[in-house]
Amino acid sequence: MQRSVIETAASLLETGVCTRVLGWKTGEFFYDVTPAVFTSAEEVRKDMVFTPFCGANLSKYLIAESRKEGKIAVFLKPCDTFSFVQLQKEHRICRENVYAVGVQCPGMSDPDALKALGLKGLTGCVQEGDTLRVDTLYGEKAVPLADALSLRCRGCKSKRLHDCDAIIGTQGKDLQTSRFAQVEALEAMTAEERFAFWRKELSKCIRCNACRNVCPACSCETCVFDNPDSGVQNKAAASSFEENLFHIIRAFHVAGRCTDCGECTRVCPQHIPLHLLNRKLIKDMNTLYGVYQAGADFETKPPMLAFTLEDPEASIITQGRNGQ
Amino acid sequence: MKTWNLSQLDDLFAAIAGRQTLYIPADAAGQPAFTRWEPGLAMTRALNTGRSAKDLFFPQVENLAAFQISGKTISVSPAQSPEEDYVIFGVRACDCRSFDILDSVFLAEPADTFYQARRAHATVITLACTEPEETCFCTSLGIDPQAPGGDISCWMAEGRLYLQANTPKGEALLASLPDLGEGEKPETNPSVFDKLPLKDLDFSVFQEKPLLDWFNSPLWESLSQSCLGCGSCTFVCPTCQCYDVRDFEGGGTVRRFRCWDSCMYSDFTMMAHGTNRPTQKERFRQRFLHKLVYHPNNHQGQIGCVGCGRCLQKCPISMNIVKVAKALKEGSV
Amino acid sequence: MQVNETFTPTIVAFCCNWCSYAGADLSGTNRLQYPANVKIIRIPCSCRLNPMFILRAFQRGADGVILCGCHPGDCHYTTGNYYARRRMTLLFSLLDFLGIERERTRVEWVSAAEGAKFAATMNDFTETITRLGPNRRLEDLRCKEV
Amino acid sequence: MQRIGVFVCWCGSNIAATVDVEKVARVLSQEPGVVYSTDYQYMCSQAGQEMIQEAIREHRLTGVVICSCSPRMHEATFRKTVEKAGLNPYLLEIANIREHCSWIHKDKLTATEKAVILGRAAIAKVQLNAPLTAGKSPVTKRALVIGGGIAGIQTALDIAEAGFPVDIVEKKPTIGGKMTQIDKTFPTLDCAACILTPKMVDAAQNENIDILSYAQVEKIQGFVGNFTVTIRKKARYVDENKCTGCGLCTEKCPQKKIPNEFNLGLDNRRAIYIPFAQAVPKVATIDPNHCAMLQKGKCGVCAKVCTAGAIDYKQQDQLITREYGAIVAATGFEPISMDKFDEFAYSQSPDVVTSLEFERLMNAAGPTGGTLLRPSDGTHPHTLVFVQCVGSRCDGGEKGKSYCSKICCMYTAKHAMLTREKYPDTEVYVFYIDVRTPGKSFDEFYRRAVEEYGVHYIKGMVGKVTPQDGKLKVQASDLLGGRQLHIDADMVILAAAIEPDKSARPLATMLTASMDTNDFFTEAHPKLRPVESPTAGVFLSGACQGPKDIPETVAQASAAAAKVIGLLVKDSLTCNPCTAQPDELMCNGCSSCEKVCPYGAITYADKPFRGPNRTTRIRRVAQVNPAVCQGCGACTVACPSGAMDLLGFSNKQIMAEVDAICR
Repeated sequence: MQRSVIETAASLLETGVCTRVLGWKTGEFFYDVTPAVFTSAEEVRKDMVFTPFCGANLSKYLIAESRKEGKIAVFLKPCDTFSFVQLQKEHRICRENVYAVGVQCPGMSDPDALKALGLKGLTGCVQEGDTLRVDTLYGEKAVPLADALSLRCRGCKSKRLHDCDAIIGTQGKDLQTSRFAQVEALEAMTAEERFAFWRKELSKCIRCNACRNVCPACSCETCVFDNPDSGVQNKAAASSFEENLFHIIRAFHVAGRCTDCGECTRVCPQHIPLHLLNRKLIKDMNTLYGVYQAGADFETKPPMLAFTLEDPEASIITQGRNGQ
Repeated sequence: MKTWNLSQLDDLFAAIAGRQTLYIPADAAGQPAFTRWEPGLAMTRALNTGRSAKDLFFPQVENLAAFQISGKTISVSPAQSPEEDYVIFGVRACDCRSFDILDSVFLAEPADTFYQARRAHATVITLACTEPEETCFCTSLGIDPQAPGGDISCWMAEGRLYLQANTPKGEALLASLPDLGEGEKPETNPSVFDKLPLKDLDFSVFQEKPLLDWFNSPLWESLSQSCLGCGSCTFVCPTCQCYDVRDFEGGGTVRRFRCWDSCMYSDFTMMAHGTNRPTQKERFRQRFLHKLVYHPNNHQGQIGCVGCGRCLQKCPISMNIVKVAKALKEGSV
Repeated sequence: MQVNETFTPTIVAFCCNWCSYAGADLSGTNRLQYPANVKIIRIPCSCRLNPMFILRAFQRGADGVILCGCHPGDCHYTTGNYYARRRMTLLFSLLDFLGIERERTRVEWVSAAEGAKFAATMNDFTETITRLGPNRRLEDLRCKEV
Repeated sequence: MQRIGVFVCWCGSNIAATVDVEKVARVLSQEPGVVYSTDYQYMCSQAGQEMIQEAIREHRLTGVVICSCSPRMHEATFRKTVEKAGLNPYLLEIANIREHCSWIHKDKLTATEKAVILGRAAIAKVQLNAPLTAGKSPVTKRALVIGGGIAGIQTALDIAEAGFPVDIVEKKPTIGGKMTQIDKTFPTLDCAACILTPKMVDAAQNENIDILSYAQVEKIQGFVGNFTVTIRKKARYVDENKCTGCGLCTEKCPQKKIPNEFNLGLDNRRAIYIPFAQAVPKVATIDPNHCAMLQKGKCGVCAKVCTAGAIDYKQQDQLITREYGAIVAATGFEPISMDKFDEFAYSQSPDVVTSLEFERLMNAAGPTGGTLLRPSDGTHPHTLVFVQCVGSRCDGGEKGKSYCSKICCMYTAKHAMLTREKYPDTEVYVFYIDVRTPGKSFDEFYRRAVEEYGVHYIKGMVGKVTPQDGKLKVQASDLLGGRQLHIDADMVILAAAIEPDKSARPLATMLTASMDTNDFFTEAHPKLRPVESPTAGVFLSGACQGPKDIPETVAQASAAAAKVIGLLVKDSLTCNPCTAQPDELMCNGCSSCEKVCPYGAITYADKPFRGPNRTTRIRRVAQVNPAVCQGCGACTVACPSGAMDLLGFSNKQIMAEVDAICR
């Protein structure tokens, strides 16, 4: 896979299909790849990688990159293509300047997942079938690939590549997953338990804005939280209320636009499961207004910008629906 | 050297907490952080906390003053500086060095009274490292992770904790703990430090060339290209010290507080005319040149980085000071 | 400290200009009583209600927030309340998910002719909030007196 | 610095009996920004208003708060008051301390406390009020009527009579619509053509009316008072100005076997045709799909016989762009397709017909010259079965419509009655779910059909119709008799449900007018504004808004015309200044706001913005047309970046009120 990604990228540049390639660049370690724009086949062959640690969703970079001169080729995993389509739906990407290469994805691994398994001092990693052989400062460890998977990949919703000009690997299908299991588990708790759960999680928030800045849906010119005229501007969560406010409003603003790519949770330095807030809203919208997947097509109206005469009343929530 | 049985660490914590407030690195919702010790709170097994120890001297949010508004009259009440003594246990050598860097900024005249008060009231107990992560590079910044410093240095070896007071404050604290035993810590030779992949980083080159050479490097464009402009590197960094002062209008009371700010943010030092660092390239360059060039230039060569490796672990796009320093160095050859 | 018997909640009622505000006027015209804790804010349409306003109210000390608008199908702007319905449903669900008491928020459709319904709704809502006690989970302590 | 004046009204004892008005004025005088605060018996009285005006001048007030009755009562009054004193009328806020306070509370302490809080909220809001100016937009004094049926004709005639030019766009070669195909009208049984065709001629001859037949609307831009519409006039290959309508060409054309739409395919027409004798305009049209000359380049008979030289095989579609102040949708209805109703054997037997086809079979100008004959063999039918509600009042399912088509009960009674009258030897059965006859002389009409004409009305539905041995075996249930019926019928007539014309949906999109789930246009208010669309400047005429009969259609058509005239007599429109306003610097151009705007007030433009380092960035940003925006605020919440705000009810203003109340 890695070889065909690199060769495709190099040949796109060599044949002049594009002038730039947006991909992943190797780092100091096996896992710390950085999104990067490559302008020559040499650079691509030298530094570009496609490994199970290329979690970063590159679609958001296209907002700026697709407005520059010349065509840019971009490598997108299935879940990234949902963001790609959604951003186009919101007129944020100049599609004609983009050559989209879909890359089938085996599921991405995460150094944090390895560390959660108790591994320390990660220095190398080789994949052998379903096993990762991880070199550490304290010796070699074998880890089942499934255990190294990034949290978001454990509930992969689709392997389908949307709106690509070329595909590496095979076109995939939508998957039946239990991605709402954790949401359901929380719903089954009492309000007090849920409050305690979220207080514990959200009180970790340091308002670094990584979740917001990585989020393809959070692509506002100026976020309301940065806008001194919005009345809600704040730079730090100066009280527990503000910790809640930021994440409630963010979830609400991306409702119907969030493709559930899971980047927010991946990048959170404090390991807050932020995606659960978005998933909760996705689950609600699916149940209340019909199944909708943001970025799955160009036509369907997002549920928050639509209605039916028969929509349930808000009392379905306030008078108790989630069981008591 | 004082010593204590590690299996009874809780009793030592209880003894300290009986005299002063004690903070130890503990897991909170899966994330290690300096936490106020209470009976039952266990020390984290992680090497270091997610946020650095600077939080205890320079918290993310700190009230500076309050204004009461009643009708058309306003009364001002300044916030109280902390007056209570407290102990921080388990600070690693890297974080301990970061206090020197913060001191050089906050304690320079005019001293930041809030920071000063917290520093004065704190006793820092450091803890030597034995199991570094691959992202650790304090050794290449002249820090010895096995001789961590602070008011009291600690080592854990062969089931015992060894404590060595480095300052009068440290001695006073140890003296107040009469149950400590005496003993000499065994010599250890953890060869793992020699295997650290980043042990040979060399930052000296940044003082050897003129500032403008670094400033005008064409590499900033590509290095900053994928930066998201979030503040995670800044906020986990033990040496970042920028803050913003803001007012919160909460009805009858206006509270003036300061909170961390990040030079990576697009509205950092926003002025009436706009911002002087219009794109992420300038912001990105500011952060790294501040650590590598500006701070050392102004502080006798002291590099504004302690090699804790937090930014290596936390950056969403894995761009960090190591990559920047290496690229600049290579690019300058 | 406030005890429940003497607890008088602060309640914010957002009312659309065309139906519910007029309904509230009518309950005044008919001298139908409801507690003084309820304070009405006039907005042009229920769809003007930004979730931020609700959170703001809780932050500043409200114990309950209710939105009143035209009945579905009767919106002065034809479709506003349909959007409001979806938005509030999802917001309330999200608040519930965060463990905020779900009874603290409510949506009620009140027409300009339903003065009695307006008063009854406010009486019932106030009673619910009084029973629930002060808002603790979404309060901002900085808004309290020093 | 703000200089706010507070005026607390006693409203006689209405407020003062339960609210300590003096205290309210005193407490509010301590609020930041308040420089003057007073109370008075009747603020709305002339003396009260003068007091306010004087205070504005004397204290150089920048904002006024009046604590009084509901703003729904006197906001407009007080706006004028402050305006006369030189203050912008939108720098005024009302605190409703009567309906929302003094009238609902008994305890004076409580009510006073609440009045103070309501006053504070109004002060907090007025601090943030900005002077607003209602804009003006000019009105193009010309109307467009889309659809040339009886609804469109009536609307156009009424507008034209009032002196305004009006264009009718009709997609068919002639105006007249469905009514031209109808034989007699209920309940008076007068001939449809006799009452319609004079109106068609009137329309053609009225110098204020321009009929664009065989034409379609392609594009609509603009807003109330200022629409720009592009109309495609299809090539009819006949010069309308030269054609005399003599009809010679339609007799000589060799292409004879083309189903005649006007008679619903019950007979044939030529490739060049005039739909019917009274067509307006009475000019021939070439059907390009069947014309040998246009298809194969061989023939040219019509050109040879045309003495006027009107035939033009090279004619092209013509695009006409015109400006209008108002647009009326009058797109009418169509009977639904019978494809999904196999149980009635519509597609199997030509003797199963729809009611509209039956109209043609009874019509003197129809394919049979007015003699009722079975389409299959041309024989005289003896037993006729009428089935009502075919596709109407269907629950769920995709087969039919959930609504009642309204007209079927009456026209079926008419058909049954006319059949029995003309052919007393027939047996006529009508199967119905309910007979609905609300309307002037309607029930009497239906009862005559039953009582005087002996029509067999049977409550129940027909289950199946099977063609067999030249007969139609009708299986039905008689619900009142509690039995199954088997009738050997000669003809079965289906009262097909009606639905909006297919052209309505794309038109609604162009108009940004809303539609209901059945594709009927939605009214601005179902009771109070039934002939207006929620989109300003767009009006509804006839069955495009919902099923209706001819008198109702004509009534609504005239009502729509009255609304249009009311608009066109104005030289300019005053806009509501409390409109949405995007901050272009914040706008992402994501289109969320546009999607929730019920008025189509939001468009997008690519605009250059200054980027960092002296660069220029082209960005897509929302633009609100203040003449169209009604100020509901739906867009302000849909906007994730908070770029869209509502003047007069801005985010900050509402939050300031919240803060003041919760303090």
